[in-house]
Amino acid sequence: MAVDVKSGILPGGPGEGVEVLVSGSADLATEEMLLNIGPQHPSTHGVLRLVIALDGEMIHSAEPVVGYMHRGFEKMAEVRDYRQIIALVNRHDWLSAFCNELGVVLAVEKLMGLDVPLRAQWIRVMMAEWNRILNHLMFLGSFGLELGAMTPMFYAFREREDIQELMEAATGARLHFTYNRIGGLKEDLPRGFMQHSAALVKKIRHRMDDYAGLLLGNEIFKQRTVGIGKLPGSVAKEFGCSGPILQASGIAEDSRKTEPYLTYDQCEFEVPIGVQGDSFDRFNVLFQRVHQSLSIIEQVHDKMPAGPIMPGKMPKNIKPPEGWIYARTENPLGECGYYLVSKGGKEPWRLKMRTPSFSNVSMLPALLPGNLLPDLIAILGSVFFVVGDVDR
Amino acid sequence: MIAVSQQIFEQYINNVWIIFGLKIVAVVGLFLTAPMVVGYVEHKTLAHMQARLGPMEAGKFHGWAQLIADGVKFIQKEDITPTAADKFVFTIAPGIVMVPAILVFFVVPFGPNGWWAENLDVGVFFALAISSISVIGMLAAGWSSANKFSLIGAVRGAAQLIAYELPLLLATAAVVMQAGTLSLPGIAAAQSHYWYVLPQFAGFMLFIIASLAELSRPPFDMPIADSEIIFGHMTEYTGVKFAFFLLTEYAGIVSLSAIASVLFLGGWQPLPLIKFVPGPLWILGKTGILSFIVIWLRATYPRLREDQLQKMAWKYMIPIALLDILLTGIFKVVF
Amino acid sequence: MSYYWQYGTLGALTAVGGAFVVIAFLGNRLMRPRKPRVEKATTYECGMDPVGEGWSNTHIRYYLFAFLFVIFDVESVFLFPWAVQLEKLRPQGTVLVEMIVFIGILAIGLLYAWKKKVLEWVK
Amino acid sequence: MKAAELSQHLKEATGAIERDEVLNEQLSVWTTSEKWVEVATHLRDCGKCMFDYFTFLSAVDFEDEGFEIVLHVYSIRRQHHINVKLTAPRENPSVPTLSGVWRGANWHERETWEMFGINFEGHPHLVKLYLTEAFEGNPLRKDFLLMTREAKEWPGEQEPKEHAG
Repeated sequence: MAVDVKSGILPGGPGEGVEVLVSGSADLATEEMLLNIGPQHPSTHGVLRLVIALDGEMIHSAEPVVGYMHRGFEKMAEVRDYRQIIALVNRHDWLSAFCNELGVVLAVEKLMGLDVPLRAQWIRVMMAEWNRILNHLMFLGSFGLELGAMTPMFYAFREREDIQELMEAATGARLHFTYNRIGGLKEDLPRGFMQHSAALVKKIRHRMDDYAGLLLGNEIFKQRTVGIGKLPGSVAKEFGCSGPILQASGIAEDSRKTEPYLTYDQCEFEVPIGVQGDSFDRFNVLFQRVHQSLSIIEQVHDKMPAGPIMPGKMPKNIKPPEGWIYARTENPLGECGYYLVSKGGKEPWRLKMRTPSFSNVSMLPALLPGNLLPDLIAILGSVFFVVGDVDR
Repeated sequence: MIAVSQQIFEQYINNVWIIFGLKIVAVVGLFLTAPMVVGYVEHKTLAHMQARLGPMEAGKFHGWAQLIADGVKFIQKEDITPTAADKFVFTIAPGIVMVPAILVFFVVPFGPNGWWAENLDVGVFFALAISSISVIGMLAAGWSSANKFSLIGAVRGAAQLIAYELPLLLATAAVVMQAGTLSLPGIAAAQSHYWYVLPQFAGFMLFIIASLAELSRPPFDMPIADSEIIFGHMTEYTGVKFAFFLLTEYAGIVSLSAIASVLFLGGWQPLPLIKFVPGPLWILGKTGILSFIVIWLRATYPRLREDQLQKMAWKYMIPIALLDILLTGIFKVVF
Repeated sequence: MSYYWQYGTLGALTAVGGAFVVIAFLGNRLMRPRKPRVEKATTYECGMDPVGEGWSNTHIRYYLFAFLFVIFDVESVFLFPWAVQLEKLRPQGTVLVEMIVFIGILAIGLLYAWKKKVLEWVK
Repeated sequence: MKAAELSQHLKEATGAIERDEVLNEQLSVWTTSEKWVEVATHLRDCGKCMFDYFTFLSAVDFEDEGFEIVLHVYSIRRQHHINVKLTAPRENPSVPTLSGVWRGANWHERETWEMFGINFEGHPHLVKLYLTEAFEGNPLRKDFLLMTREAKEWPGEQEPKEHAG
């Protein structure tokens, strides 16, 4: 019995009731086994579901089923004013809340032609980079856990705790920062923040050696990841994969570099790229990105100007002029873009969220077939995604 | 006074039936306590290696009673048998897994001069044979659950048996050649001059690696890989049946560490200069160190893939083991 | 006599082990709550209703390893009596050469399997 | 390539560009559904365009003016963006699929289909992505009302000064 998964057998979930095509003959020696990985599975980071057809442990086809976390953010954005949208968008990718806010704020500011004070821009760069490290640490840890090494996860949370403490000092929140405002920031940095931040950069840089020792330098880790799930750059581009996944496939695309926003053009950093786009490269790129972010933060410490954090004169109600704009930022997980259509009201007419995880996950059916079940986990863990970011 | 106690000893304790009973109680008692100790040490060791505290509440002092609390909890848990499962096999599978784990302790010597339940003259052979019966229980559990993850786990467990059993046997065979006996106390006694880890270092490494695979411990925990197949053959088990599997795992760590320390680390034989420490403490210490290494590996390594284990076993471990036997034979005959 | 004692004790221990299992199950039966629900007893498949059944004819990719394993496992059974008696049998050199030939044949078998690419997982 | 140049090039090469507009330094071109796939293929294959990176595809509901379908692609090689737009009627909107041009369009079109009810002709697997099969309506259409908003005024409607009081 062979079951055609492409036709979509999705009982009990979104898409239930789709017809199942059953074909093939009964005298086959082995049969394909249809298996649900997720939504309640230890290694799908939430409620992603994969319907996979297995022959033994070989994957014949895989179809992601999303929508368990669909919250209708795009519809909600149409009935909220711009201040509220800042608090709304930092929720779809909860691991990179600050970077999400940044995208919306940049879009609105550009549409309105607002000039953001320099200090606010530099603080935004610093916070975005801290947020990037916060996000990457999560995946550095969880990828190890998925391959059976449990220690990196705990180390990652130890470091995340430190960073969250730092960001909490400035923003007052640990997960959904809501620190951006249209035109600037909620408030200035607290006293002693820069010293705290500088000390933490040294600490994290030192502790990154732990991960290098436990994972990157580990022979078994290499055995499990090198050459597994090779993603050619052309396929990655076609599916719109971005961030570490695109870079691991050898394409140095990073909007901080190619289309600098904020003050990234005044920072020196490199875009790490991989060679063959396998799981190891993806992990390695993620690892190197943390080091690049740390170096950016150090540069921010040196270059931070004094000054206001909000423009002197701001309209009471934010009403961007009629028009449309696409603003992209390099989020921790890849290109996060907001396509904003305004009709001059205090609410956007349409806010399309182009999230990195959505494109990354949509690529999975092309990448997974032909791999073994244990490799599925090694691939899934290295195609970094957050389910909330897929479903929005 | 001494005379009286000696009289009592001869009258009661020396009675064969009492000794018979004591042996059984001792083995079962050991089976129930040793895994608890190893389990607790694992909790705490992993916790401290991972920059956290581990159990701290149960029993006030550093959570020493955590596993007892766990045991009490397990026995109070609802017992769920899936509707789709083969109920009879599903129920007896934990028993099939656990009873052999008790029997292994039967032949392990814990010191010189009778610190063992029985000195079987095929001791090593018995220990290795009986400990691989657990795999049958594992297969039974995985198959009877009618769960895809369990089935994959059981199939992986069987594949694992194929990979580790031969290196384990061949490494042991080299030690047997050197000692000229199959009895575990005999092998320990034969190491009075030097420990076999020196001439049989390759065998020792093979034995440890193969034991890890037999125990399904990281880096060879593919049959229960929790991030891939939930918990392998144990996925559908709850309550006391699940506890049996866990108990077996930790008992296995103790028994295989003890056997390895008898085969390669001289059993109760002391190191020079500190000979005043009694034999049983030596063997417990060596077992403890080996168990600690097993736990340590869990904090350090990711897991391999099943085909990588096969490749490693057939392309490296078995040829090395055969070479080891050959060299040991030549060594024995020439010297 | 000691032989019977030894294996008698072993038999008794097996029985005690079995009894321990039964007692634990009975104890569990006395202490556990019992609230059966249909959902509780369904097969776990990541929170979804299972697709197909768990007992499918899966492709076991290492069956060739299993054949090899049987051959070598039997060999190792032969190895043990020889290993024990190595020192007692005379002339030792001949005994050793005999075993080398025996192991050699098997080693060549393994080498042959290796060359035939049997030691790869069937894709 | 600069926006004006690119637009000029497209007009000459495809002859299917109805109008173009540059807003906030971003180029938009409008085409028709007949030429939709042809324009997309040209964008991908032409040596001057080289739009190899599929960013997103979605739609905007302009009520009486119909739906505007937006395709945004980017060229990593040439480092330029383009919005290709298309106005579809409100009744039975239908557009040819682009999933044969960029495979990434597959999911984006599925999402647009269920959210706006815009049909994509020739799509290989047009089933709902997020919503359950039983769900009725197309949530991102402007005539799909948010029930909670209809039932109760949202406190967020307050103006900034009202917060103080």
